[in-house]
Amino acid sequence: MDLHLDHISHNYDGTAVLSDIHLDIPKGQIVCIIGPSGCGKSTLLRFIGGLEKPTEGQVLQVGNPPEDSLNPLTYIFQDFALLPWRTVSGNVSLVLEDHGIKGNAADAIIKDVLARTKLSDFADALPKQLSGGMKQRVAIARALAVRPACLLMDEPLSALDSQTRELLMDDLVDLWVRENYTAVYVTHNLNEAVRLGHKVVVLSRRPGKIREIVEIDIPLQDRQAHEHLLSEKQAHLWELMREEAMAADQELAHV
Amino acid sequence: MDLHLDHISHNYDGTAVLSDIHLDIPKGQIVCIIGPSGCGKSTLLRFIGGLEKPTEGQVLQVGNPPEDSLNPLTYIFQDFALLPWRTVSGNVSLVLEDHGIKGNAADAIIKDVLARTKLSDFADALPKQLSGGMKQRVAIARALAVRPACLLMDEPLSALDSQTRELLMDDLVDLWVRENYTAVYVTHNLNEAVRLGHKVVVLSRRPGKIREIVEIDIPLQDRQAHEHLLSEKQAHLWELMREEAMAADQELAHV
Amino acid sequence: MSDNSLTRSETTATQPVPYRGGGFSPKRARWVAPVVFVILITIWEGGARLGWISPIILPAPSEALNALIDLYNSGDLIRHLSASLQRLVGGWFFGTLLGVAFGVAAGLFTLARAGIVPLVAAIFPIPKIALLPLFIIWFGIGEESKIATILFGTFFPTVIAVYGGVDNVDRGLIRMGQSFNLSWWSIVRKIILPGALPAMLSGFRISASIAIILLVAAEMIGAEYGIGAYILLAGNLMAMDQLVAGVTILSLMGLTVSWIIGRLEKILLRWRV
Amino acid sequence: MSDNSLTRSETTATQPVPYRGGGFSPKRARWVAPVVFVILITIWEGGARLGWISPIILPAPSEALNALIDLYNSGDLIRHLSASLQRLVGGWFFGTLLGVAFGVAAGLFTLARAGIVPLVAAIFPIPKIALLPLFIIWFGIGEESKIATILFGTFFPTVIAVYGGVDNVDRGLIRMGQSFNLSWWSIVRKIILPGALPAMLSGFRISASIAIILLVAAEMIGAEYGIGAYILLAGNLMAMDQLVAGVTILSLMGLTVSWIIGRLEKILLRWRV
Amino acid sequence: AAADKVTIGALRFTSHSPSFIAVEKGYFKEEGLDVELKFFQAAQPIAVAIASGDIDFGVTALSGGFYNLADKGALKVIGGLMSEKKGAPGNTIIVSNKAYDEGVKTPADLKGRSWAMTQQGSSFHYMAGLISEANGFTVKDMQLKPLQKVGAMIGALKSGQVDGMAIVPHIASALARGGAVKVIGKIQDMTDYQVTTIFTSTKNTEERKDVVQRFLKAYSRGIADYLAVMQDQEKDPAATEAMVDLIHKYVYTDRPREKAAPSIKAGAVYLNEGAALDVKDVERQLKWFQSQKLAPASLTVDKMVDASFVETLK
Ligand SMILES: Nc1ncnc2c1ncn2[C@@H]1O[C@H](COP(=O)(O)OP(=O)(O)OP(=O)(O)O)[C@@H](O)[C@H]1O
Ligand SMILES: Nc1ncnc2c1ncn2[C@@H]1O[C@H](COP(=O)(O)OP(=O)(O)OP(=O)(O)O)[C@@H](O)[C@H]1O
Ligand SMILES: [Mg+2]
Ligand SMILES: [Mg+2]
Repeated sequence: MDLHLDHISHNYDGTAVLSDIHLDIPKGQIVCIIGPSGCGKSTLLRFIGGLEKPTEGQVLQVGNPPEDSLNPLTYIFQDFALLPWRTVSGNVSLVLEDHGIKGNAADAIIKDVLARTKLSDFADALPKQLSGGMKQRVAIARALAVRPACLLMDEPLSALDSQTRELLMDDLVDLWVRENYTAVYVTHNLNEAVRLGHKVVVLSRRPGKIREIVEIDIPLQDRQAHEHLLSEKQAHLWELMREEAMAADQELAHV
Repeated sequence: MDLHLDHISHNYDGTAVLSDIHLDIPKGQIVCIIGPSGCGKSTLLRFIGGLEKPTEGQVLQVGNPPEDSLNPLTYIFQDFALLPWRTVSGNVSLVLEDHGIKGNAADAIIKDVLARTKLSDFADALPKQLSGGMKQRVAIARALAVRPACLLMDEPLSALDSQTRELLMDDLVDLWVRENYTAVYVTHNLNEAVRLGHKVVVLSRRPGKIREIVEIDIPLQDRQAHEHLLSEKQAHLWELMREEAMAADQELAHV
Repeated sequence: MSDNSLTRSETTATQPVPYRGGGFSPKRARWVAPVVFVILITIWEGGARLGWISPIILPAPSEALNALIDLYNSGDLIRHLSASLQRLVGGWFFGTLLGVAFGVAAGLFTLARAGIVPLVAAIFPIPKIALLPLFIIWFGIGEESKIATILFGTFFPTVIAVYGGVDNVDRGLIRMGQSFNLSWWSIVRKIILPGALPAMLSGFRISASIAIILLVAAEMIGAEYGIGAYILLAGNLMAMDQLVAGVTILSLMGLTVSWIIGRLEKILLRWRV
Repeated sequence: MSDNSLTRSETTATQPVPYRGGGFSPKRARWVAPVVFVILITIWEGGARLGWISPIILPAPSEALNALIDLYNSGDLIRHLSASLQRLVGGWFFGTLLGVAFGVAAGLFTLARAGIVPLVAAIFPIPKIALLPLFIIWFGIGEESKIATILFGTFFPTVIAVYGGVDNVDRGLIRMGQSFNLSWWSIVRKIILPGALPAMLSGFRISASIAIILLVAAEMIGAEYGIGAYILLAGNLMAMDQLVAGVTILSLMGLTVSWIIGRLEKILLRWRV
Repeated sequence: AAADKVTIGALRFTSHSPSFIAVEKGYFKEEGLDVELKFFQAAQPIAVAIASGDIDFGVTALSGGFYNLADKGALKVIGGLMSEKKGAPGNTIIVSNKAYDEGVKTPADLKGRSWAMTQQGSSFHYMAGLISEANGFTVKDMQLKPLQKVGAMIGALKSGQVDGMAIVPHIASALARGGAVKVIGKIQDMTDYQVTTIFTSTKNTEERKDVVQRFLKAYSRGIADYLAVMQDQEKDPAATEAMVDLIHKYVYTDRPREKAAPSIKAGAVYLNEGAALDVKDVERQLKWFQSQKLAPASLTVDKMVDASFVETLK
């Protein structure tokens, strides 16, 4: 199943937030979206997952999602969005219950996804006992449990410290190498974008327009070895972004 | 004025947090402290600034602070610690009022520090109207207003997105080049450490011990040009840290 | 699944992603409240006129309105109101003053907290009407006992709100103040008090409501004038129209106070996100 | 400045950095509360014995204790307590049930909110004693009117607490639920209600206190037994020892309820940071 | 036939003794009435409860609330009970020591003085009216202090915060004996006064006439027993003690018998034989309340009283 963003524009109460976004998200690729604060990245991701509707244009899914996918479009949130009153396994089972998967069937899935995210030992821990990195791993486990056709990630690592980020990025790469998932990955961090993205979409400052789409052809698993090339890509992206970022940073919020 | 950490150990309610930290912080240098979560970095910084007392050992100031320094040891906090009910200039004047600096004298200082942090246009804005980067700039302006002998920074950039972080790091470098301040800079981010530190102190996981002190001889202003060398230093630091970071990340919090 | 081929007419199924957001965020709808009130009052009036609601049970709103107009015309409304307002303001002011002082102390000092908090917990739940006989003996039957009743009623919730507020002041800001060598008094004045202001204001909202509720209890003791005395007399005479009129006045007083505090919050807490 | 040369004896001044932290964080001191109570009661008893406090003004604690013992020995204590507890539990339970239902509705639906919130704001500040004549006529003089008084008193604060709690449920969690295609009812049950639980429990704390306070008012209406009736009678007879004994029982009831809710919070809100 | 069920609203006062006697001695049962006593803390709710149909009979002083309910057609006075009659025990006027020292020695001196009462429109308020009218001033010349409760009134008088009040004789004499207050007169010296009346719902007077009749018959027997024993307690000490025992089942129950007995004995007041009603005085009271705007102007004696059940006093 591919996704196709068909000339999407949006405004909130008259303020234009996104303008004419036209984009393909092919199966099996990670598409990174970068752009300065407030340019509409999160909004765009909400459109893709059907949580909100754009003023103009639409998001199309091309082809049917795999039969066994319980929730084709699945989010991973920046703040993890775990239910603090449920244990790790309870948080995973939450998303299975509504599909009528309970008891042994659920246990099997939960066991599997916790193992894949190295959380087997923490099935009964409450979120408050976990470090940030572990919490995000739980969120990933929960997402894997519904066998998504496409992962929608909104700055999944930005609430983590840089060492944990480093570790989780490796996990995401490993996972992709094994499972070849499709993903839209919103981030502020150019380093993450060049480490994870097959395609990096650069948005301009609000109203967000597509400024450039940078393709990175190096296979994910080999990127550590091509540090120099990645540095160059990153420097190029920073060139594109620098002024926009400065301008966005100097804006007074209207509160 | 140099600072000298004299065999500092500490425990909280019986849990050892820091163990035998012996360290010199020479005038005019930026000393970065890195280490996994919970290893006692923030605690150590609180000792240096006199906000808390270690169970053993002491922090000594060697030599007198400059005459004109209002507050020799001055913090910059991760969460900015701005009074939300005061404007930008009000937040700066807060730290002058108790030294009896008011009226024109205060205005002159405030004008000066806001200009140095590129905030002149925002003197009357409230914190809630500012982006994270600007808020941290206000905190820096406030710190500069008391002419510190040594800046104590606890992950000053970690609440910011990576683009803003990039911009502020440049600001800190510029400032150091102009003013040659002394600083202790606690961070999780190895990239920040190699970009800003003259000395990088690597702490082990809790109880924090000094594992290694890495010196970086390249002048701050030239570091961008020595990307490769920095990458190497960073990779070395990551080697030192990786396992500790993983172990720290997997620990269950006792809450 | 669906085969409506859109812009890209291929053999593969193409369809918009399903929408599943929205909801769970009630909007403001300012028009509803007046409509609800008008409907309720109309039903009530109609019910009374058609005899569905017996006049012993509830007078028609129009009768209550007449009672209110009578009260106004007799000139007593002003006398009742001013008597009650003086007691309210006096009791509330001193209760608040004391409450803030004790609350700040409980928020700052270990000993004060350990002493004040359990005392408040023990005394707060005592109904003030139960204490009226004591109040008569302690404070007499003049204005003092009425003011004391209201003072007593406002003191305790204020203490609770204020020490909660002080507790919730970001310790990071206090540490910041210390790190800049601010004096203890500067920290209290410039950081703790403004930081506790939101909690204090919402405490005032509660204490003012309680003060209004206690008017009736306070004016049980030898009050000739006052909205509470008016309500008591009406209840006593089984004059339901006057009772409803008096209760309406209390209710309006509550709304007014809440509006005033709302304005204050808008102005004083402009800095809040 | 100081020249005490420490480990490194040089000519430059070497001194520890000045300490400027600490304070502003009252600790728990469990021993203080009992001590305060003991001291207060001792002073009170001593004052009464030495004649500083006239027995008309305040009876000695020992007299109040005697009254309490008399009450217990007469067997009436159990009768009063059980009568009051039945009313409390009944009124509080139904008031809470209704309050939670209306509060959740106000927290979720635009129309419900716009209708309920202003009504609550208008009716909450009405003192329940003013409404007693109405309650008698509506609910008679049996248990119904007493339970209704307490129900009425608990309903409004519960509505306010619950809709505030629902409002404060992290919208991110709700959006998460929607993004996993949870049904509306699942979201309410598994996300909104547990998320609002902390606010609900602290609302229960308030509503339970109010229920206890209202016991006296409720038992003004034709109650033969009940702690409130006992206090009223004591007030009527100016029997200060019994009055203080009755008030002490109410106060203990308040402390018990607050302790129970504290336990509940510990158990049900284990997940809180 | 099954007994008719009736409920009586009662207060735990000695003046309600006829109800207790009639219950205990089975007079109601003999009339085929299955009586339930329902106890209240105050008289006003009894009137409300009768208006709402929760109970059938009550005894109360005529107060503002009663007039209002009567005006709505809910209640009817059907008999008289306690009366102020020269020579019989009755409400006593007492003043604080302070006021006494300042020269308040007769009821006439109460002009300009403060007067404690429970509430406006209560019988205490009316007594202030009686005093003032009998002494050539009006009630406006007294400072009336509503204090809600008799206990609060006594407290305020003892501590000198109010100057005067009226109270049942046994409490007055107990207080005077303790030296806390001074007795300066009796209400009965002013005028005759029908203090309390027996009343029921209008519906009962219309639809259950014979139940009302039987009730009053049994009640009168209770009154007669009470008067026979308690008006002259020395005559038959054994009967007196038995009567005290009976009453103690209902009044001062929380005190032991020996502490309660003196109060019960001292509290014997005068009750109208045969529950006779002083309609003239009821009319006088109504007029006074109406003049004070404490009773609705539209109310008339005919609307309020159903005098067909008992004898009326001249
Ligand atoms: N529900 C909403 N109602 C009104 N305005 C909104 C809403 N959500 C977002 N906005 C505004 O739309 C703009 C884009 O918001 P969005 O969160 O998509 O930006 P973003 O690119 O994700 O920013 P960031 O990098 O800070 O996360 C912002 O100006 C924001 O204030
Ligand atoms: N006031 C305190 N009382 C008790 N324990 C504390 C206190 N402050 C910190 N600790 C504990 O001491 C240890 C070190 O804390 P500290 O905040 O110094 O770590 P850190 O290195 O700054 O961690 P991070 O990287 O997460 O900021 C932690 O285990 C923490 O839980
Ligand atoms: Mg975003
Ligand atoms: Mg830290």
